[in-house]
Amino acid sequence: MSTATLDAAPSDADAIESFTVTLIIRRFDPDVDDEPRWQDFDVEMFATDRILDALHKIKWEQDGSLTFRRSCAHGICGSDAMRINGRNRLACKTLIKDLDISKPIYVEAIKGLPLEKDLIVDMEPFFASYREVQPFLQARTMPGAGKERVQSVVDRARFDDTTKCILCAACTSSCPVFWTDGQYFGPAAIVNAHRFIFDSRDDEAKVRLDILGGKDGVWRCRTTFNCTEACPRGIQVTQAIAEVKSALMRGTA
Amino acid sequence: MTNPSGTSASESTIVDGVHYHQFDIVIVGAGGAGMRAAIEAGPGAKTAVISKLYPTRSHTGAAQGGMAAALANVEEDSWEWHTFDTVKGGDYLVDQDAAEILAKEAIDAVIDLENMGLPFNRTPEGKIDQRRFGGHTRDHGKAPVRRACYAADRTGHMILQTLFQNCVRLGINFFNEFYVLDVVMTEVDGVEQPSGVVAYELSTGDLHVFQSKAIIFATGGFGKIYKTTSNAHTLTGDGVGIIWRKKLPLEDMEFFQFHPTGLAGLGILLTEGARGEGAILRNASGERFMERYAPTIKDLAPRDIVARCMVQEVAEGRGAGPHKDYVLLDCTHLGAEVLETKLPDITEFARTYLGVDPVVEPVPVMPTAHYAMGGIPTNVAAEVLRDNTTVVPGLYAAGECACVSVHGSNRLGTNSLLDINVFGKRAGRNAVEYVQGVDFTPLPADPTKEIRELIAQLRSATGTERVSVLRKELQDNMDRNAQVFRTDESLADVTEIIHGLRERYLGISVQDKGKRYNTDLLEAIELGFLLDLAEVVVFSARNRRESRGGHMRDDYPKRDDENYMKHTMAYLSGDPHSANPADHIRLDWKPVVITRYEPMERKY
Amino acid sequence: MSVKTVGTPEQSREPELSTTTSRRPAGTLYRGREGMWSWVLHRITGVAIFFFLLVHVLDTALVRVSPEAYNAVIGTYQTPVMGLGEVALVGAIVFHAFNGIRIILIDFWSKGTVYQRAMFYVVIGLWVITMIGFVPRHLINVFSH
Amino acid sequence: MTSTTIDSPRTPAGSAKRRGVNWEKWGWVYMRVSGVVLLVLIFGHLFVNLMVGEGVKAIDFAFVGGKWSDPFWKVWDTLMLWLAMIHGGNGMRTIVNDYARTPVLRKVLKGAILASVVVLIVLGTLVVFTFDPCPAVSADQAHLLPSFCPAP
Ligand SMILES: Cc1cc2nc3c(=O)[nH]c(=O)nc-3n(C[C@H](O)[C@H](O)[C@H](O)COP(=O)(O)OP(=O)(O)OC[C@H]3O[C@@H](n4cnc5c(N)ncnc54)[C@H](O)[C@@H]3O)c2cc1C
Ligand code: HEM
Ligand code: SF4
Ligand code: F3S
Ligand code: FES
Repeated sequence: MSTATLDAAPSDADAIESFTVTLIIRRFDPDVDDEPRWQDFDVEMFATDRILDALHKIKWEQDGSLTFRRSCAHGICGSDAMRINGRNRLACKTLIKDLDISKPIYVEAIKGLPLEKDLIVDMEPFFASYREVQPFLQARTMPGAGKERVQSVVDRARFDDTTKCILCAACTSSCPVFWTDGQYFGPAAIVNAHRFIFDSRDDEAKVRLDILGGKDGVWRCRTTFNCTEACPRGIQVTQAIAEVKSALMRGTA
Repeated sequence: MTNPSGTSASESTIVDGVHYHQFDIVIVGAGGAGMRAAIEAGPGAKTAVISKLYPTRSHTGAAQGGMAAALANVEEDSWEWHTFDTVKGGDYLVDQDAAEILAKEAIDAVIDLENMGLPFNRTPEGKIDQRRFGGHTRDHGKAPVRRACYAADRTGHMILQTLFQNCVRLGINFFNEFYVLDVVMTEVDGVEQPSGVVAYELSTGDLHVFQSKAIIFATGGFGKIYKTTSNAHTLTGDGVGIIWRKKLPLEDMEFFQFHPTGLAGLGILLTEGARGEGAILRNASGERFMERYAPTIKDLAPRDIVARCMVQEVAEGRGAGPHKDYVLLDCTHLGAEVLETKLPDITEFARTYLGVDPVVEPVPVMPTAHYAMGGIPTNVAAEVLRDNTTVVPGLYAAGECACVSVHGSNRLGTNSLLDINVFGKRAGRNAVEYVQGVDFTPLPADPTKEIRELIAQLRSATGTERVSVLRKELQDNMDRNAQVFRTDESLADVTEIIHGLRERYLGISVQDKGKRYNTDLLEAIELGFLLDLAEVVVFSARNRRESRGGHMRDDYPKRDDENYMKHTMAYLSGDPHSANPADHIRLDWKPVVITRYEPMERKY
Repeated sequence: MSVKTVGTPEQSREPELSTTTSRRPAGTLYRGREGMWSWVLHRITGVAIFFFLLVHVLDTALVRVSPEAYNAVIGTYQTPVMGLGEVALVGAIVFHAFNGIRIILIDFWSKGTVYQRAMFYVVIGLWVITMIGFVPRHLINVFSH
Repeated sequence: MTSTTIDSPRTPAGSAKRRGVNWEKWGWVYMRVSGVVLLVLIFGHLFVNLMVGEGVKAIDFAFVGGKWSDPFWKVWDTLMLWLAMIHGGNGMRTIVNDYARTPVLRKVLKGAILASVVVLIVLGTLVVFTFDPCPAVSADQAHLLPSFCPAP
């Protein structure tokens, strides 16, 4: 009675087929390597396993020095954005069954941010851009003490999409413009500015628009849509950028 | 790079390779509780927030369903009812003075968040919308009430983001990817007093000492003692473990909550908000079995009850699936519209991880280890207790790592997001007040000695045991023996296993010998905390020979108020490696604070 | 603007070009979709047209030198090799022009971002049609004497 | 009052608030407006020059002279010249901004683009407007001129 726990995925556990999957991981340890190198690993996986499970298996069973970030394991903390088979994704949201395992799976760090070790990059430049767009509510008036601000359902829906961002950087590090010199604010910062520019409770849209209207702001976006395709939260990133551009053109949100 | 994410630089000195910093207040943990405290503390005192994760990676972001507050925006409600529900939900082991504070200050806590910018869902009049949640009722149990304020099914995400945004606004000093491994105690007039913390910087492997007047622990839970859990890989109970090793007590550790609706086999959570919106649990034959167990509020009964009923259904052969080992959460009648707008994330989880579309099919679910009711005992001012009444001056705890106790033996859904906001705020505010009147406690001669030795020993160890193997054995056995149902026998089994694992732990080695980003090393340290805490959980559970809330003893199925209407207090009292836990864990009791509601039988 | 750092050397500056040749130890080629590839083409064609335009203005300016000089240069445009070059040039201009309209629609039409992928295939379709109209006719002109 | 009456943010990134014309924005708008007009102009140009009659084979001094004796084509070609050079020049500037690594290289390349655009616009405009379809040429070249030129 006390053991009614599940040991495997619910469907036919005994009959589940496992596969040998080859992962080719781009490793880099700055203390040892001059430049990154690719290393192969074979792991036994189930179709419903995630790439994160594969990385864990490698770390836990083969090579403890393999280094990557992770926490929640279900796509809400934004720790494990990486380039898997040439595309930015979250390792914990990429299932083996959705990849072609007849070929090796290439896993490497996201690009455009300084590589620190294996799959870990320095996120600081990314968060610096985020901080620069003033990602916090700025309202000039206060509601009465102990009262909420009123916001209509429609006004609330206006910026719903961009509130989903988990700051994983999959978008920014997939953007060819960001790769060029790392100076572009990048889609994630714009998404987080959008979240406030279009919030009816906020009064400082103008300030953020001024920031994003500058040299390294939205005008650098070349609508390549890599960000939108990469976003694990399904945010319509390019659409949000377009809305910021059009707000800038009209001079108001 | 001493201040990787902060906005104002902080100075530090380096002595013998160890960095020394000085802050009035140090907050350990940047989840909801930690950042809520920081928002309170930052403007009033020189504050640092130290977190092993980037703040937005904290597991508060995983919370889905909502945050309770009797706003009465959509129907009549009052904080008294909320207090009662909390007390009853916790099977009367709740300290009622604390529960009253929780329910009363809930309203301000929600308004605070809204004012800070949190995008709550709105009613047609533009007010904060509210939904139903398990165990929250009108008029002392008459019918479910809409009390949970929510933002779709990503309330925790929005809370975490909003708090972080406001920390950015305030220019809070963050030390991200710094693992706090120890709290430094200095003896002042014969009493141990905290004087700082020791942290390990992940990116460099350097040690840092943060000298401070006040320390707030907000390190979250320790669900990783279990295998099937809704908790993140990083929820290894470091904070609770540190306090334990300092020979300070832990309270009510036997009470762990199992959330009814984890994705079967995976443990990923599907919010109770789904049932709040009308989803129904069914067994293999399609029967709405909760009608049998809790006729009044059915699927919206508190979690301990629902989880138990589910396990019982499965045990009695009414489980669904090829192995009859799960039940089904049926959302199909809610319609695509409700699922996509109010429950979009969980809809996606089911699709992504099980390949099941909740719009057309019921989703396989089973209980998953979810929330630690127990933890570091504090009073309502969030001050850490040394025994049943004495506070440790300057030491605070809030959030899931703390035990106030507002959750008693079973937390109500949405009360934890509330807890972190109410008591996070209290911790921050009280710490500011405290530091204004005191000087820094001097650091001892070599504050990093123990940690340096621990790390050096792990790095050079040549044992053959692997961290991952031990951890897996621990988690499997905890699931098997100390989950929803426990017996003396199962707990005795797992006690022995844990002892064995603790011995083998001495023979582990880590493969990564480097200094930079050595997550291998940290996983080893985290396992040490998990083993310590699992032992306390099991030992406390074995000692409570009754069933109450989240603690269900098959061999003692009844609640026993006569003998056990009291909190467990566990103390580390001897050599932690002695084979019999009784030789190094001392258990004591602490009375429950009862103000208005006399314990009654818990019926829904 | 404060603390933005420039990336490390190993990050690809122009990944679609620099990483195609070797898969190791450089990173893999980013597998962007229609949006990315249309941009790569748009950029390449834009540059190509610009350089052609520089030359084209200069050669046309020869009309101010003398009819003979102009005709001599323009004559080279009529050789078969240059004829093929003109096909490439027109191909580039036509793609750049149609894709330019696609970009403009993405920017200004509220549904633009939703249909960007479909519009890319429309661009390709229109490009093919235009080239079918142009190439045979032009090559006949070039190769007939 | 709740704790949310916290002080206003660190200095509102005032530095980003440069008054005056926002060149990035107008550059962006210009690319789109000129693009649409250029589509018409260039397709017209290509059609007349490459598709009508014998196409590229028909182009010679006389053909050009014939076109530019008509003010309509003068305006057409001049407009095309200006719009395309500025469009292309601005596009090239974007690309240089993206890829040029050092500030010096950036300056040099952008200077070169600006110079070539200015020179070619001036040159091209002068050519179109000072063009004489019937220049004085030696008799043996007279057949190169448009047919409407008076015989020398
Ligand atoms: C899936 C899920 C859904 C939930 N849904 C709800 C809900 O709908 N309503 C509700 O009320 N509650 C819910 N809960 C419970 C609630 O979310 C958590 O209890 C609460 O968020 C805990 O917050 P916290 O701030 O205490 O800890 P966390 O958010 O877990 O933060 C812990 C912090 O401590 C840091 N830390 C840990 N160890 C160290 C160390 N050694 N050194 C430095 N830093 C360290 C971490 O980096 C992190 O920043 C849910 C929980 C889960 C798992
Ligand atoms: C035929 C009609 C044309 C149209 C509709 C058009 C449209 C556009 C548009 C909309 C852009 C902006 C792209 C962006 O912001 O992402 C652009 C960029 C560019 N165009 Fe054109 N254009 C045309 C002709 C030309 C010509 C004649 C030239 C060369 C002189 C040219 C060279 C460029 C260059 C170099 C870029 C920059 C590309 C980049 O930044 O990636 N274009 N064009
Ligand atoms: S917009 Fe999407 S991809 Fe970008 S950081 Fe946010 S969640 Fe990640
Ligand atoms: S990938 Fe980059 S170019 Fe624009 S559409 Fe996205 S920001
Ligand atoms: S581990 Fe949290 S997003 Fe993947």
